[in-house]
Amino acid sequence: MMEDIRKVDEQIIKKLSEWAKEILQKAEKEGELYLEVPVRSLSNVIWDEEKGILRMGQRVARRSFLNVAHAKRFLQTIVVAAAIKSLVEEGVTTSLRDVFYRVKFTIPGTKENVVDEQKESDKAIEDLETMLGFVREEFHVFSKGGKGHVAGPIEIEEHVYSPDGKHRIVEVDGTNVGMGGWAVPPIVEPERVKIKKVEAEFVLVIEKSAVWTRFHEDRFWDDHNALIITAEGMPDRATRRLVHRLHYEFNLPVYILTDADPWGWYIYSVYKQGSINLSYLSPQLATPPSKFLGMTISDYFDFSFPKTVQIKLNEKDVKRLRELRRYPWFKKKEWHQEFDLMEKKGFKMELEAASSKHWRFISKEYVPAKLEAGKVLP
Amino acid sequence: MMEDIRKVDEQIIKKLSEWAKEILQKAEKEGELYLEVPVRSLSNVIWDEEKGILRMGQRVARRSFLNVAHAKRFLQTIVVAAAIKSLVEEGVTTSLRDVFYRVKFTIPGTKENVVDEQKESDKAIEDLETMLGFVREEFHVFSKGGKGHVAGPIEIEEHVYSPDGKHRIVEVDGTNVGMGGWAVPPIVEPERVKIKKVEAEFVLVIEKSAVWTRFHEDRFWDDHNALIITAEGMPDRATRRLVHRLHYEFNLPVYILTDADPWGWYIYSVYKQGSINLSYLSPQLATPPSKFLGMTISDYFDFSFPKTVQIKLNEKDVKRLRELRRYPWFKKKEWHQEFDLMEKKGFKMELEAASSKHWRFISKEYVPAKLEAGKVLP
Amino acid sequence: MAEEAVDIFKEFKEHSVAEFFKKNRHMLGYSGKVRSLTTAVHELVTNSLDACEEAGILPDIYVKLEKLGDEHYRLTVRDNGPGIPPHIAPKVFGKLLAGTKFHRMIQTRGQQGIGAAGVTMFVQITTGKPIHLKTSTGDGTVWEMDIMIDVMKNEPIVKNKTHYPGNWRGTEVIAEMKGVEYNKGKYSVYEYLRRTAIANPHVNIVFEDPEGKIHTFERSVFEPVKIGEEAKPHPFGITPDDLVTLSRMSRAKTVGRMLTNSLHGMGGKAVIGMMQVLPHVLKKEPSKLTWNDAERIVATFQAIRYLSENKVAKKIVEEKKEDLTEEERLHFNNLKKYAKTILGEEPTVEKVYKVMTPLLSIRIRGPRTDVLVPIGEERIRKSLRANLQPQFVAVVERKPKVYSGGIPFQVEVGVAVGGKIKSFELMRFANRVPLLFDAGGCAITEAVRSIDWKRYGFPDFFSSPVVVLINLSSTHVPYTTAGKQAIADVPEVFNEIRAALMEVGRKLKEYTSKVSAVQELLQKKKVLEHYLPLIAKSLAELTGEDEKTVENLLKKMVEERYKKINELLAKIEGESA
Amino acid sequence: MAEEAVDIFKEFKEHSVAEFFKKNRHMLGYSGKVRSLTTAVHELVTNSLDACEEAGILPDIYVKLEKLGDEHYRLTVRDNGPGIPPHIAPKVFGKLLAGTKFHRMIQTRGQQGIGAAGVTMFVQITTGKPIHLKTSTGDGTVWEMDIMIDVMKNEPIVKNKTHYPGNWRGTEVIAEMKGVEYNKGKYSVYEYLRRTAIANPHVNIVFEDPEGKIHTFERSVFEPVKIGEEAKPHPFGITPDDLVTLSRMSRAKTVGRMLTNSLHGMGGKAVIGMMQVLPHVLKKEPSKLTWNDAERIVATFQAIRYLSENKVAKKIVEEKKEDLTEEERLHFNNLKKYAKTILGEEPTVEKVYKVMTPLLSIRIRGPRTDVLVPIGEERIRKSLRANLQPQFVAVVERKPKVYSGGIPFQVEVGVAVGGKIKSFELMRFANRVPLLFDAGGCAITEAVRSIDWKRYGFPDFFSSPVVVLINLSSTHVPYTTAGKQAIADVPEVFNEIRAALMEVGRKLKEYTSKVSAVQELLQKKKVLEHYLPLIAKSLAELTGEDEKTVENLLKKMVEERYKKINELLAKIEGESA
Repeated sequence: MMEDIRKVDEQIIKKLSEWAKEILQKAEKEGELYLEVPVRSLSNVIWDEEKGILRMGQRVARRSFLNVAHAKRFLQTIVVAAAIKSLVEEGVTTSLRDVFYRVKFTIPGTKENVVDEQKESDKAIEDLETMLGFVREEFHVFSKGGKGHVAGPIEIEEHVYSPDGKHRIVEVDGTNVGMGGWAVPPIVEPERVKIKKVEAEFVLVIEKSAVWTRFHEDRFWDDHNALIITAEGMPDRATRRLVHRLHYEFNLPVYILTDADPWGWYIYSVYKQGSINLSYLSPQLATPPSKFLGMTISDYFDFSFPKTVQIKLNEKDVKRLRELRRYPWFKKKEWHQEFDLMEKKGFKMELEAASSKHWRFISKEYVPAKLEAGKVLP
Repeated sequence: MMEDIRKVDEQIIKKLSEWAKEILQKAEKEGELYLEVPVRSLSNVIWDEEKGILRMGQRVARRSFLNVAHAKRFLQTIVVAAAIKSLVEEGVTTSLRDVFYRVKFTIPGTKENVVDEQKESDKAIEDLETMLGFVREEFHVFSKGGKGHVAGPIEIEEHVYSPDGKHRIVEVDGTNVGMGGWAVPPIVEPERVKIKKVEAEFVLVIEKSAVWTRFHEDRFWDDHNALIITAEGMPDRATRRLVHRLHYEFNLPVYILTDADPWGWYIYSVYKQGSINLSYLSPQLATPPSKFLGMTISDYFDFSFPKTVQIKLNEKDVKRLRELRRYPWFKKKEWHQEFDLMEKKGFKMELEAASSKHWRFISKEYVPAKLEAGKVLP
Repeated sequence: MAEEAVDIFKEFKEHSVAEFFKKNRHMLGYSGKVRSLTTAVHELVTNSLDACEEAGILPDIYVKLEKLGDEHYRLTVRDNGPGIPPHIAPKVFGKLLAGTKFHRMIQTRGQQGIGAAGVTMFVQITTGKPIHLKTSTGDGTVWEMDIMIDVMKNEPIVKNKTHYPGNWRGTEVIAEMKGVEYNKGKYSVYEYLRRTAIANPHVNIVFEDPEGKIHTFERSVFEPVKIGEEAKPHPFGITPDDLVTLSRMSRAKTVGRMLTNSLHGMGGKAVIGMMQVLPHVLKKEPSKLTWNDAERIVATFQAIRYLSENKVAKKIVEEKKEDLTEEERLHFNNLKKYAKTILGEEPTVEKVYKVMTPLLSIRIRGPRTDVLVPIGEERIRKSLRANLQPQFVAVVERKPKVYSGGIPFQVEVGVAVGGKIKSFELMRFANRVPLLFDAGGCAITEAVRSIDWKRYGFPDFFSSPVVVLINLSSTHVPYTTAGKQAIADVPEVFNEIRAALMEVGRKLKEYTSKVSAVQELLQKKKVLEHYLPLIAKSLAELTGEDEKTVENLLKKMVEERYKKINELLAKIEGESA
Repeated sequence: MAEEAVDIFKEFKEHSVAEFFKKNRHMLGYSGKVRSLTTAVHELVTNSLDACEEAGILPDIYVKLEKLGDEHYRLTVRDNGPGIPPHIAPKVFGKLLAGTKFHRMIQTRGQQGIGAAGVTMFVQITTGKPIHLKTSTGDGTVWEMDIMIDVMKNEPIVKNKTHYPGNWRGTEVIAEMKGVEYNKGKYSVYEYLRRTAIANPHVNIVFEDPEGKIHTFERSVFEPVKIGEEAKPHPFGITPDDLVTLSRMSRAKTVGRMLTNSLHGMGGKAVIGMMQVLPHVLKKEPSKLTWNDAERIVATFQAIRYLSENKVAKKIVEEKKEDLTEEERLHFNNLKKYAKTILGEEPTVEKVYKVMTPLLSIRIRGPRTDVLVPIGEERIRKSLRANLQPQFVAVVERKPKVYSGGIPFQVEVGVAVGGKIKSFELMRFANRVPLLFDAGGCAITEAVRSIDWKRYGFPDFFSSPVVVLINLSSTHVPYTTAGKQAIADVPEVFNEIRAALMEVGRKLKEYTSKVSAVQELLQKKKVLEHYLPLIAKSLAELTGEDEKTVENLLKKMVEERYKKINELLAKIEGESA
């Protein structure tokens, strides 16, 4: 199986070399040393209605070494590219922070560093992702340790790769995991995580890990033949990628369960459409057919929650709510009714609010009732 | 095996009832309705030099219902106690936030809620822990989903308990885990997590999960016959409890690896001595014989790190450093030399700084060299 | 090249004070359209009040403003005062620096003999017209006349002087002005009169504004204000120049006699004491007093003051101490300086003690403070209550103090809170005259700002519904400018105002905390009663006991604990009334 | 009960202006120990400078301060001026409000005839001594005398008057004072003289301080300052009172003639024009001019001004417009007000136009501004360079302007930046006299604060090494008080100072941006050269090409791109020099 990884690695090394050669060739011909970087700023983010995703547009910016305003970023991109090459050649997987330290050295003959802040090396990596058409994970770079946890009827083969060649294959049975579930690794590209078999009928993504524990303890995955996934708040790329793969490789419907607040709903939109900063990765990360299971402010009334669970909207909430209203993928009647209701009523509500009724209300009554009634938002 | 859990549950229910009866009996006798709560504030935290832990002192505060200043907390403690009783009776495991919502209801006949902020119900639970002599986890209450990750030669039986009676036993082999390792569950009490076998010779606790991934990918646990554990920064109770159990049940030496900064060193002290707010739990959570492996500012010079990895101390760092100096358990020559060095040099350094040398420097050179030389701090 | 000095000085001329003030009318408060009008009203009303008080009359003041055109008004001020003798009147209104008050150490509102003539000057330069005066001393004859000023000579020009029999007493001035404007803002005539009424509750003021609306500020106190007596200068505040001036006018036989006659607080004993130190000087004829003599007398006074105010200095003289601590050395050196002036030579240690010893036993009475005429604690309280209808009033009248060694002054502070008061207002007064302008540069404002009002229960004092009245009484108010709108930052005065404010602050604090303590106690029991049923229910759940039984047990305990509260409440409420 | 008016007024007295200012010496600047000393120096130095300038002499001023004791100093001020005729000297130093300047509209530093006698008064009341004067007009005789003031009469007392032959010209005053203190702070004599030297680069000042240290401020300009000529009042600033006063002194046959003789800018043509409107008034004898006549003349002047400054108003009169827009209606109403005063009755539309039409063609020349004596742009530049040794100096001398319709004034601003200047300093001057005190309440300070200096390249102006010099020249400087330390907030003056500051700001901006542009360009190439080797190395690693080859390729590109830069730099540097 290790050939899969090697194959990807070789492609990357070859691509890096070709790309650099092209830069030099153009320099000789045109007298200009430059990169052409697809623009990732908001102005070049497109809402692709048909595909239902946020994606990067066609605009490309020329970043010229001879323009002093661009020179530093030009330098950073080239130095980071060389670092990536060594990383892939050595077969090492590492974090963005490690890459930052690798390139945070003093430019010889000056008192200036190549980079001073991690966001500079991060941006260089993003530039390389978009210019070369690979994702960062294929460069062997991740952000932090994985955030995700999974339980339910799924069988997985993790190909655990080692720079020294001692590769391992680990079998995971999602119905035979402990209270913590299967820890989603930071990279879930197919060459590392093979999904062997999925018997589940749908995926339930739960915003908060404590609530996920409730569903796990209550064997929701068994009762409902489902996969339950959490990534504790804003999901990391790996969890989003995994949900994406589960949907597109196994046709599993995806339901998302978050707090009834603008932040929770924004998390839903990240799973579904992708985030604005990572729009260039939406084709790999987003799962547009996801449905929103809850919670909504309508649920507050439908399920007669007590008044004490209300949390007053703060200024930030109201601001974020206004932003949500403007997102094209939220331009749906059902959602705008919910936005209006929240703004009018002026409160939000957390998933744990369900415990105000009884300890297992959320897993035993609320979610089953919503699923049965098909009361989901698009 | 489930009997273990049931036994604990029955003890708790009995104890709660006895405790409440005693309150009423005293009320009739003394004309005063009160609790006697061990004081958890800093003034009652004692540094037990002999045991090498922070622990709670003997001071007890009387919290009287008739004193209006105490009345609300009295009420909260009693109401939370009743909620805990129902939780244990139903056999449900849940989070602090859920408990909060459970008791956040309006006091009948008023416009006031029993609690408005989670910290109020949290404090009530802490009061009950100290008054009743159980830990929160035995009350079936955890804070968040688990933070910890483990890999290495260990065999574990997770007893996954279900309110509906469908208990499962999950076998975990720490040498056969994926990139994410074994996800430490939020509760690791012996009635839930049985450690069957440990072949490792020591435990290496790593502050940051991204760095932990480096050690995992490099099969450090294999090369050095060790358990590698991370809890991503400040450890949760479960990870600390697990490290504690590994040391005391299996005599494993514990080494801690953190950033060379006051915050990292504080994390070391939390694993080792316990934290001030949770001093009453130190006997269950702390592992005083832990040793500090790195990083230190001395290491910066011993290993000739480049100047670029230095991060200037900020005001908060300097303040925290001064606090560390005052902690009795840091009153050791070796530590004060390090404190002096850091203050004099005025910089700190992260674990990822090792990548400035080469990608695998930390796992292949730095940590092995430190272990071999026995260059640890007490 | 160089012009001859003779040419330069050929245009050398002498000028009258009237000419000076005509060029510098802003120095008299005539700057700005609104302010000029208020200044004119102020000068006339002030004169009326001073005259009534000197005559022991309860003042009735009538002020009328008529709008004649754009920035063109006619002002009428009428009083029921003693009237002005017809031969004096022209100088009062037609000559600057002429008056009864300038040379006397007496607390009156006006002090400089400029006010009334200043109005005439202003009328004249804006309209070219005289002022019209009608006055009678109540002797059966009413006098009317028009008065202008001959600016070049600073002398009055009187026209249309008539008299006729009449049974009226008082003074009425009609003054037409241009370049002025009336509004109802915080610098207006209205505000000026309102504040005058507040600080002078014995005065009745009727104001007819340009729209014909009549505003009446009725008196709430029916006793006239006693007039301040003339005070002699106090030895501790006297300068050599003052002594020399005094000596030239004195009819006493010796300087010693002159001191007892002309200075306040100097008994025969004091002079006898001083005789031991300055025998030659005190025996001189006053007319022979030299500047040097005067300096020696002043140094003697200062040494007496130093010894009486300073215990350490007193002790070292009493003991004739030789070995001095550092602190004592400091005081000794000060005494040595006085001794040097007194003796006219650098003194030995022995001589210092020799000079100082007789001074130890000399007692000079403090400045006369009965010359001050404060509003009075009770009058302030009545006035604030009547005019502002507040919820609470606290008043502090401080004991008279002295600044610059000899000038007596006294601070009164009244604070009214809540009730019909809706916002913060600081009302500054000097000798009961409102200070409307230059609030920013005034020591009163500074003092109010310098207080930490949070300590007295006002987290945001300057946004609270509070009126602060501060009146500074003095025989010589230390104004910052001739416009007399701001008090200069004299440390003694500033500190005294602060002390008064802190004292009134403590009264405020006492009140506010009493009120809140009562409310708090009432609240407490209610809280327990609210919590009780839920605690009973939870305890029942935990123990399995009967809920009602538990609840009754708890109720009994609460009743027992709070049974004395009601009596307590009643008592505290009684106190705060 | 009520005291008789006769009793009250029995103490009625008249007082001299000297008595007044003795009581109110703070109004003349004698308050505070440091300030009093500076005030005395100021008065004497000012008199010296004015005298020298009037005589066309390059001033040499010698100032000496000797400490005689605690708060006791002797001040000597000596000049090489024209001297004072011996019969005039006593009045100059011994009588308040006597002088050459008060009545004239001429720009001199002193204006009120108080300064010199004020020093005598202060000396006298603090030490009881006279001032000592030595003066000679250069006629071979030197006069010396002691002068005091008889305060009650405001008349000089001269003693020890002597004269002897001598070949010296100038004036020397020796004044002994008590209750004063010397230090070297920002209110000190030292600072006063330093600033005087900066604003008067034609003056040589030698100052011997109490420690015997000699400070010399040498002249950097060797031409004497021309003396400002006396200006006649301008019609647009005249008041009815002024006209009436003028008419009483005028020797002209008719009021019309009086106007051309006594007012500035009034030609015969203008009077002929006004004749059509006010024939009777202008033909009167001046002595018969009534207040009402004066008001009509003033209204006519104001209407002329309005028509000349306001295009819309002019147009409606020219066209005798009947249908008016809202804006035009506004202007018409203003004209109507003037017409009403001129005609003495409410005018019809027709009459308004009839009165206004002849006024359209009347031209009154702007106020004479050649009476102002600014420091001068070049002199300010030289002085700032010589005294402060800065890196850069920008100076703006604005054209003379007029405030209150007729008083000419002129603003000069000099800003010096960097070099030996280490911190921010604002130096305020009025007619070249430094204003040290009351900075907070001064329109100059306000104006400097009101500027958004960020716009001119100074993110933190008041912490920058900048000296701002502002001099306001005027025949009548609008001081806030008699202390003459702060300029009043006259809108025309304030706006003009702001305009000057903004103008100087633009010069600063131009300079600073030029400097930084040059530096920026020099920097850019360096940056690329620094980055180049590392980029070459990384590209070599990525492509496998030879590192040196890649580096040379890149170097060539950079050289190509920046080859024109050097020429560009040279050019810009040339411009900024």
